[in-house]
Amino acid sequence: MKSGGNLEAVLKAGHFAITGELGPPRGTNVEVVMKKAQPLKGMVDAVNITDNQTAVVRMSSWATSLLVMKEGLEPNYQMVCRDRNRLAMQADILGACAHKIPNMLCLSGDHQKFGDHPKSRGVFDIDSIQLIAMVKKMRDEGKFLGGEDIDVPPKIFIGAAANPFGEPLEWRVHRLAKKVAAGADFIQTQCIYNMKIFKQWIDQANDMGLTEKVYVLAGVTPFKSLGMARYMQKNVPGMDVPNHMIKRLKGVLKKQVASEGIKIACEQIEEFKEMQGVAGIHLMAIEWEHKVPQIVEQAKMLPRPQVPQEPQEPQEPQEPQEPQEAGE
Amino acid sequence: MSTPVNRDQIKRMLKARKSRMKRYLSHCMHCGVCAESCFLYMKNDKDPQYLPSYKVLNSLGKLYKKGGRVDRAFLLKIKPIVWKNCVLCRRCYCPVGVDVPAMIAFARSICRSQGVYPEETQSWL
Amino acid sequence: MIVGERKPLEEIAKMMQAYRKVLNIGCGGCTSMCLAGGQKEVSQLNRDLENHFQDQGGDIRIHELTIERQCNAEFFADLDEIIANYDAVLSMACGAGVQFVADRYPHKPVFPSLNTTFVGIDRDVGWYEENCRTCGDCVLGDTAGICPVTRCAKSLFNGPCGGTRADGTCEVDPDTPCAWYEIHKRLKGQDRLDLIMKVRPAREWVNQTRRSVIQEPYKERYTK
Amino acid sequence: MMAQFVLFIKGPMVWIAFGVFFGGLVVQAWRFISVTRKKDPDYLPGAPKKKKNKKKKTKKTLGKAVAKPKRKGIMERLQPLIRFADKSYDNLENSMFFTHPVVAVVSVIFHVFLFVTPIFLLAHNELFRKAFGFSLPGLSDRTTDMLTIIFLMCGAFFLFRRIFTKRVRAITTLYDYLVLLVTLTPFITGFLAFRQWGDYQTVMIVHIVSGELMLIFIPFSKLGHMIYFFLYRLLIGSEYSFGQGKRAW
Repeated sequence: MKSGGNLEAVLKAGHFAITGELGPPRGTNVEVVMKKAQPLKGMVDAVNITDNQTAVVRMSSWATSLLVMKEGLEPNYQMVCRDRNRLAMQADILGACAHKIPNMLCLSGDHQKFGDHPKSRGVFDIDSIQLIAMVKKMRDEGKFLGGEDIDVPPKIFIGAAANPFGEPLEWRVHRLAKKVAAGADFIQTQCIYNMKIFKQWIDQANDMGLTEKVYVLAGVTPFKSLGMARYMQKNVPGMDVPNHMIKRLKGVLKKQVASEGIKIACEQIEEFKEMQGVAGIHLMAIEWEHKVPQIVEQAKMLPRPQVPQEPQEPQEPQEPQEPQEAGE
Repeated sequence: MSTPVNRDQIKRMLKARKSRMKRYLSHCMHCGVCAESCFLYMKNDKDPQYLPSYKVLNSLGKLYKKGGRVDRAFLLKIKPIVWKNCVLCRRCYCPVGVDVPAMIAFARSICRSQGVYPEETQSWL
Repeated sequence: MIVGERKPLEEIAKMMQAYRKVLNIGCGGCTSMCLAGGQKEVSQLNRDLENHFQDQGGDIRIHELTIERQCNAEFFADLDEIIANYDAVLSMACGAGVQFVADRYPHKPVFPSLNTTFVGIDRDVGWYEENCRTCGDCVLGDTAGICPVTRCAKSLFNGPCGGTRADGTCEVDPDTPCAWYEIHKRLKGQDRLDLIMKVRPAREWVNQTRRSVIQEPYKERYTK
Repeated sequence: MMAQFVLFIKGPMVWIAFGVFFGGLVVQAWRFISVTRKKDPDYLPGAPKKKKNKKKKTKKTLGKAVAKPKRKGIMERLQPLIRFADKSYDNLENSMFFTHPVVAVVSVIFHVFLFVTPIFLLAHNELFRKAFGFSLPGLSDRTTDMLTIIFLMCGAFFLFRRIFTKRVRAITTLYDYLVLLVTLTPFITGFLAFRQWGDYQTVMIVHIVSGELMLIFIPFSKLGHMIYFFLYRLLIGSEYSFGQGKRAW
């Protein structure tokens, strides 16, 4: 085991994993975190804690991760390259691991111009792939990026993001390969709507043997409304929303759009389950955390598997275990 | 320096740009209006040597007039004109649109092709 | 002026080894002025490369051409005529010039032979110093004409850090004067210390994405 | 013999002169176009043309600077000119009118009168009416006489400038005096002919011949700036162009 975390155990055991997402509050309001975490409990194997998502200042990802862990959820600590240099990154990684945060997602980060401090100085000391390599070096070689030894290296399950839809399309799978080569253990993809292109991408990844080396979690975001679908189609770079999905949402009564969105997501999940090379899904129910139980239920992904943990260190506190009884 | 210049090469170069450069030369009214637009002219006490039209007429103009039949001494003579007296800032104003910097740049190319160019930093400044 | 330095010969040779006919383009602008990429340096580099490949064994022909400036299409005519004869292009311009050459000839591999180092001044012949990082929001008016972004190792905006040495040099490099020590000294001499007594708030960094400038009288011509 | 020559210069030669004049202007305009080129929207004139997919047309090289190759209406095209006039006072401070007010004013008068005087001269218009059956409105003899005198004074000014101004003398050649002579002779002789000074017949012959020579001379000499000036100002992209500057050298 690389981290001793639940997500790793679930994936390693060959179960179809599910991860959720939780955005930290814009303030010190712990209640909000608890409220968002509550419905995710027992529904997901780990939950991504975003790091100043869309370059808007929020509670730091590691701090929110600790709060979520107290609630009994396993966090997936996100780190972007925009806000800190390699010193701060390594320091935060050590801190996170000291608190037994088992997973980490390495990202470049949205540009600061999109956020609430557009004229801040972007750090981008290293990029996401260099970050992955750095974490791997810390974990596997026990060395800092600068080459010095680490006194008790961190244990972490390294995640990375992938977008199969950005141009140049043909190069996207090679970028995945680079992330795998750098040391990623699992991949969470951008929200997938265009199943055809995703299929091509995952097939390429299968052919290149990438999916044997890395767990790919397919990104799923249910449409909350027609407006959201249209916005994503037009305004979100690297997002590919096919017209037939928009048509399908248009075809139902306004009241039923949300449930139709969930239905679409569940159909997608069914497809992903059958798809070779897909190890699970990453469910990004943006500001819709309370709907997660319904979606997971409807997608027939309950109950979540209980994988016995390999014993780590004796003083290890109770890892966020699923409250559910019995395996599959 | 006494190495002979490659006149054929100079002639070839002159010929290649002839249509444009000849037009410029033939349309320069020798009116002197370009003077004030040249900061070097202004800063050097309005010395006519720094007049943009003076610079082209006495470098590229002479090259064309002589049909490329020039020697190294000639190129060395125009060297300070095209390098020291002009910095190619491209701000010169010509009422009839003669592109002075293009001509100076071309004269520089010709000099360069014969190994005539400033080598010491001092000569730039 | 933009100041550059030649890359190590091995690095340049490594970039060139896949090519047979190479054109090394010098720039008559800034890199000539800083003695890094003018006609003389082009000849020198070509000689060095030829010697290198002679020793290493390699069939390469490197020609040279210096144009007045590689950052302005106006001066590319000579190059346009002969570019087709070459497999690859080596440019001795600054990074801007190299990119302009590469943009102009998208089908030719273009390589830099300089490291573009900084925007600076001539300290003496062959000796240059960085004076500007083109941050795009100049504060020199408040800092006695001494740039804290460039000349303070930490780019501090509100005075020196605690590390200034007794002789007024920077903690990072004992040969570099502390920018804020100098700013203080100069402003004190001018009796303008009030300029740096107020807290300067966090600045707006504008050099985060590629910038382009259209001078005011040309706004109408290029934008709408 | 002499009579035949006079007949020739009064008849066919006029037509030849005008033919050469207008034909030459067209040729010069064409040559101007041929030595200039359209500015590439990407400002990469030497780059091989890519097949452009209209939909995916990206504005890369200059960022926003290359956006909008929008077609403009005539009023929009004239905008720069109008604005130029609006702001002309600011512009003037840096222009010839402030740096060299005398040269600027004399140049304007010289060039305007160079056209106005012969075109609106009554005697010329009489000839014009004989040839085409209609004529332009003519100025009175007194007026044209005044214009001629002023014009000649301007010419004298240029001559003195050539001789006595250091920087102009530095670039003056014999050719410049010749050009000035060619320009001034028809006016001098016309002036003499009007006063009936000297031998009228000779003066008239010189007047006609020099006028015809000038017409022939214009397109193929420095005087070609007559058309060049406008082509340059309206077409070439430069700091001083009046138009959009869609062409480059």
